[in-house]
Amino acid sequence: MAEVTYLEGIRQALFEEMERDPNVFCLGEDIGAYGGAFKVTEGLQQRFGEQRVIDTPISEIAIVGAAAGAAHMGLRPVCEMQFIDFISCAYDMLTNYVATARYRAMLPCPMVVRGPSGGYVRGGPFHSQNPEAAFLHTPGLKIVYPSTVADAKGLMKSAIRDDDCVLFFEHKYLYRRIKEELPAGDHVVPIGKARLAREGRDLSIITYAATVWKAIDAAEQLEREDGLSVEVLDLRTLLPMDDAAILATVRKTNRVLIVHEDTRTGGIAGEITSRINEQAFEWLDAPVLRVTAADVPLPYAPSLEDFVLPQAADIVRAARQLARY
Amino acid sequence: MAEVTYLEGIRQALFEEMERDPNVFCLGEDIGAYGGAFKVTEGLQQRFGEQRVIDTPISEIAIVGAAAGAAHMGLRPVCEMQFIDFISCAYDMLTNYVATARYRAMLPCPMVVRGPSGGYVRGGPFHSQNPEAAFLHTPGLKIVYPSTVADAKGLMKSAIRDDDCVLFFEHKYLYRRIKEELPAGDHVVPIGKARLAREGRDLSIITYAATVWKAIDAAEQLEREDGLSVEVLDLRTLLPMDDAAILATVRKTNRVLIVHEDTRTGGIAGEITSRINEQAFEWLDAPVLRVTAADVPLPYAPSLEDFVLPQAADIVRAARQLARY
Amino acid sequence: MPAKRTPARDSGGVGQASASSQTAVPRITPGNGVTAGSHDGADGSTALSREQRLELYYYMRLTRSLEERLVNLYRQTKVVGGLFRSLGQEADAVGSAYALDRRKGDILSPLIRNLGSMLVQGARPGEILRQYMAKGDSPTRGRELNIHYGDLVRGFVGQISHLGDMVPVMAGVTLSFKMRGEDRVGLVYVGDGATSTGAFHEGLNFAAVQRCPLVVVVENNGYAYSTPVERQTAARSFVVKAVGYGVAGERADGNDVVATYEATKRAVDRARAGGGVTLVELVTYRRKGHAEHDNQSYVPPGEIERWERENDPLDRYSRVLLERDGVAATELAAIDARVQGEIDVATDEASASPMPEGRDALIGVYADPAVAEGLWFRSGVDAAVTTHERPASWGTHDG
Amino acid sequence: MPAKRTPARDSGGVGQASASSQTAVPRITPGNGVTAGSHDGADGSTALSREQRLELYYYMRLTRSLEERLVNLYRQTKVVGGLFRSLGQEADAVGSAYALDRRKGDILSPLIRNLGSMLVQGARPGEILRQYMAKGDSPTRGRELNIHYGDLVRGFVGQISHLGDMVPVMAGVTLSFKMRGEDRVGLVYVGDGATSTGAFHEGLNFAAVQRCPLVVVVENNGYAYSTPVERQTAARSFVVKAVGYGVAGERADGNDVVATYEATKRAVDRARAGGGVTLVELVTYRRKGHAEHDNQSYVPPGEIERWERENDPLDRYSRVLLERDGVAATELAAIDARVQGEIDVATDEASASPMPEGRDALIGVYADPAVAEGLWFRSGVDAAVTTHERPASWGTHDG
Ligand SMILES: Cc1ncc(C[n+]2csc(CCOP(=O)(O)OP(=O)(O)O)c2C)c(N)n1
Ligand SMILES: Cc1ncc(C[n+]2csc(CCOP(=O)(O)OP(=O)(O)O)c2C)c(N)n1
Ligand SMILES: [Mg+2]
Ligand SMILES: [Mg+2]
Repeated sequence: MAEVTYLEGIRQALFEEMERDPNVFCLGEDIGAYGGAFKVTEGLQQRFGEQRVIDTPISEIAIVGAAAGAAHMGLRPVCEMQFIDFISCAYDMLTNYVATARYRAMLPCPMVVRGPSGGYVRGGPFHSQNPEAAFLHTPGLKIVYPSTVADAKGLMKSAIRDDDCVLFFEHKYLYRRIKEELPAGDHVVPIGKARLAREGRDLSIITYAATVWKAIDAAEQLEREDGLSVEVLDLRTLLPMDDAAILATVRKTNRVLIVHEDTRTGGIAGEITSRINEQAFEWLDAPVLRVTAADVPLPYAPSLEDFVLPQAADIVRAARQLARY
Repeated sequence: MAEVTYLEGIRQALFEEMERDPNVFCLGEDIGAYGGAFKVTEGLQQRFGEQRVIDTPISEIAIVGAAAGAAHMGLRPVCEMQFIDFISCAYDMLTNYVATARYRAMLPCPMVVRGPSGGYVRGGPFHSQNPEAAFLHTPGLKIVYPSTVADAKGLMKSAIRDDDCVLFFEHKYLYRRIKEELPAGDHVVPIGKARLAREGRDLSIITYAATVWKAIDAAEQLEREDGLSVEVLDLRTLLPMDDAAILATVRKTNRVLIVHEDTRTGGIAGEITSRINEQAFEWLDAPVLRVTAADVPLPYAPSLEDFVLPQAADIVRAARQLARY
Repeated sequence: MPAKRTPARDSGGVGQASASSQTAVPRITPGNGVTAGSHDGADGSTALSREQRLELYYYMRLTRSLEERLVNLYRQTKVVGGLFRSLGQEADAVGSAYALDRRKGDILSPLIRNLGSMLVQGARPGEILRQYMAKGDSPTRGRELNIHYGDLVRGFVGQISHLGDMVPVMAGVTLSFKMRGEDRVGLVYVGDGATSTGAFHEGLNFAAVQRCPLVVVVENNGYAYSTPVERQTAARSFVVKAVGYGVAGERADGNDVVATYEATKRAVDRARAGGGVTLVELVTYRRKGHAEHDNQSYVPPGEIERWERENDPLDRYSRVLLERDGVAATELAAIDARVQGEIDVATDEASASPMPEGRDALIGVYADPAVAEGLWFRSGVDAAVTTHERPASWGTHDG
Repeated sequence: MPAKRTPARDSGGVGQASASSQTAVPRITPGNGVTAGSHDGADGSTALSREQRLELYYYMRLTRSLEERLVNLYRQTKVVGGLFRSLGQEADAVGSAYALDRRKGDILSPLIRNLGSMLVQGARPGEILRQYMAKGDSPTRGRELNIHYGDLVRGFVGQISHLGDMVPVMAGVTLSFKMRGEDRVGLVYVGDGATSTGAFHEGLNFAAVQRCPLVVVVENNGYAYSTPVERQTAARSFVVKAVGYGVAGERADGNDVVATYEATKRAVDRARAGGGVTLVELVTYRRKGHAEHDNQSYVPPGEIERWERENDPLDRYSRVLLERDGVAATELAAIDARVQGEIDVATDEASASPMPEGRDALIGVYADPAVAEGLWFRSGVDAAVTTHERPASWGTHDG
């Protein structure tokens, strides 16, 4: 089988799920004839028609709200945010209406909100955001952020089949930069399970999305230059978090570095650190450390963006400190 | 001097700052003739007129956005959210426009967004929220959440004088339940400094807002029944966080319990735990634990609300476990 | 039924609106222009049968009496949270909902003052009382307050507090009708105040472009909490907003149950026929405060009393039934008695209902896992913390 | 200047709008109704002096030539991010901004296609080039992209990407003018697409109720990215939305710089005179894709070419100047040459500018502390981690 990109993996999942289930439909800005700003939905409207691939007005509140209403009626909407940065406009609708629907009103709300996320692409402060921390705090939502082609496809299929609302963040830096051969057939990856991206003994890096690749680069360098055996755990699903996988790696290496591209304060690393503290404190031989973006809006200039975002060299450096601790 | 309520402390601060600085003005829903849903702005419009105490349409985006525009021009707007739950509607405006203004455009944005927050009042899922975790993650914002009358007044005065945007959360359970004599004169409490609410040697409880009082109740019970000496640190400002005060209490007692009323996953406790890990790991004799709300939308029925929210008994129980560790 | 159109759909009328578009909405007074131009059944042209007209009376009476019962329970502190009245607005709620066809599966989304609309769609008094009393067997099991609940089978969707949010949601509900070619219509209520929200705008615009079978009813009751309409919008009415969305508009006297019914029915018929969205403005008046605790100090003196005296929807409708439709006073009295009986039974049942169990709060956030992560600090972690060895798991999340 | 009013403010006109409010906006074609009814200076009644008319030409030419230079730089990969063109919209941007009075302190908020508006307000070509090239001495020091920057002294506020957000912000800017009794006016641009956002609605409604001295210009260029106007709104034009907000409306041919100027000037004068908000619709056409990478496959064949051939704003305006205003071709050529010279100088300077230093990214999130918390893992924590004692502070945050 031919190798396909991360973007193509997502596109295949949308195609296959729309073929499989007539209740699945897509809505968003410019996703129809144009195929979306990044062409993730290219060809969908030709195949499934304007009724099932809907170009909407520029209205994130309405896109998410209408998806919720349609989901109540048994449809399975997949919303595109043109850039995930614009999900902030639908923050109320997602956190107050969608996330609580089942709990407060026994209303099912099976829907996906997806969009290009993340930096390293010179997108500036409003086209590079990582919105996971804004939603980790909302019971009722699920959050997925894949790092591989297989996961992008397999998790998208799970997200569409899930009976609750799944926020599906796609890393735009990975869209066309990684390629994989995909397993044949109905390739589904379960939500809620982390993936051991690299096995190791001396130290664990817990991460997700684009920084998985930075972590792997760093791990290889550490192996080469320091003889360190570094494990890399790719969370894949951020909510619900895979405590079992986190604890397993902590118990194995006793040293944990959390890496995320998102800003530091209030980022997801805090939650992971708390869970490790509560459930595996005695297994720690060193403090849980984090490598993250600096606490600033992400600037546009390459020199600034590179400085603000975590790089493989930062991971190497922090890992060395941790190993020496 | 007579004792005044928490609510009255805030009202005094608004009055005094509006007297002091003609650039200060208030805007929000029903804050004028009616004096606000909780009467925090009662009498303000009579005193300062309709131009400086503006009743707005039901438009949280516009309230916050207009405040930002006015702030650029040198005014100092104080926005009321009728209930802080509605701040979610202005999430985009706050996190993308307001928080980044200085950084990306060198635009000053001195403004306050305030409103009644928190539970324990049978308000149900949409009139009881604690929104701090949603904003902790946004560089450019400051977050204040006082627990005493003196702090409510003194921090509001600082917030209005601050040159950046301050989110000022008022706990509605405390509005009329606590009373204090206030220091005379221009009582100002600096943003960014925690307050030692109770000294202790054996164990530290780090908390803020209404749960400060639950923590103090618990501490007294623990002293009485277990002879434990419990320190209570009231953060007061959540962003920027007072690392020095947090580290000081960790180094003193070596055992930390973080208590917040907000839900658990993605709550502020995670960030505090990370900071302690990074900066005082060796000082810990036990894992950092948290007592928080359960991960559900806050239900309405008293039995349900009481079960979901952290109570003094929960703190006592967790503290005993921690002390025994 | 006459094809009579309200000024909103009449180009001359809206032209006038435009000419005076810089003028604020006139203060509503009982019997102002709107009332004058409305139906009182005077022309006898309504297509409603005698039974239907009595049914309208029944629902209006049920709404009022049920709220009066709630006031009693509130004073006895049996209502847990706030109490919201629709006194004086019963006609608008009942008449508009009555225009839907429940057998066809029409769905509405009510607001806090649409108790009457929900009763028309099949909500039961006992449910309402249980909700207000936060009972464990209430429709939301004590999770949500007052009339915040729904039932898709009967045809209503539970609101959330955030105003305007139900407009996009109902755009989606009716989009599903359109996508599936179903013969169903949706109706969503918004207050005069809620028209200022971004959600209202985005939802209405979305539905208009998609030509969803949706009726958007603006209940103009003069106030949003304490804020009068002229501080909410600079437009002279709400129905003129229809033009900006390219949708049809209707305006009716919301205190005239038949006029309300007819205007909404035209909108519903239009939606069902594929004509897309209609914005219906119903002009009424909120005689009570925003909630029971509101003392209405901001209302000009005499205003409430005038509406009560001259424009009470139940009084007006009773007169129409008695004086024109040949209904006997004893018939109305019988309905009143039936309503009281139903409410008494409902009150007894609701009072006897149990409060929910605290632990039930953890169930049902997700379909899977069905149970929310618990509160570890209320469960047995003691064993773990007494040992300083590396425990298999320190603390558990199983609540 | 004639007190001529566009259909929007004329009750008959909007009446018509209402009657056909269910009809979608007709596809824009060059020379359709709008153009026909507009000024071309033909009646000679404009109050603009000869110098001013030439200045308009200068700004339009500067806009176009500067963007052409940016295209070159983009192809040389010297532009870091995307490139956004206003080709064909120069008249709308320049003419509307020209209606403001910079000496009075008027302020505008531009969009991505309002390079021309910013130049009128005093933005300098070198700044624009530095911004696009992410230079360290650009107005935002490399932090924000393209023309996202502002200067309150010169009179423009930097936009953010989130569409619609600048409307509430400009409502606040102009609220401050009103509160302080200043003789200033604000102007905010929104695209046809951005009118669908909640922020647009809330901001416009807020400004309308407060009677802020604000002009809201809807630049209807036929598309929002790939989405044509008829999928954005069901209304037949954007100016009809004025009615629903109770504000004045103006509609003009956005490819006619003088007509654009005049319509906006009426709105500005109204705002300055205390008449509150005007919604101005300028009808134009986006000849390039949303950004340079967009291949415009969604545009009907021939549409772009027709606009280019028949309705290029610079061509049209050149003809007016040459054929009616008695301007000599050499005068225009001299302006063109001056523009080229300015752009050449600016290009040299901008190219020579340094890129920003990475560490500068940490400065200026707050007024106090002025420096953001740093990246501890890039600083000297090594000492701390080599000891297993309790260190005074493990790791530091001082970057
Ligand atoms: C987004 C949002 N902002 C503020 C509120 C607080 N609030 C609740 S009801 C209300 C007034 C509503 O007025 P209106 O829409 O006219 O409805 P009415 O009560 O008159 O039926 C307000 C401001 C809210 N629920 N939602
Ligand atoms: C809230 C929001 N949603 C989506 C986008 C992505 N986006 C950027 S420009 C654009 C199209 C804008 O169209 P229009 O408002 O007509 O302006 P034009 O580009 O035609 O000048 C879109 C959808 C955005 N910037 N903001
Ligand atoms: Mg109202
Ligand atoms: Mg456009």
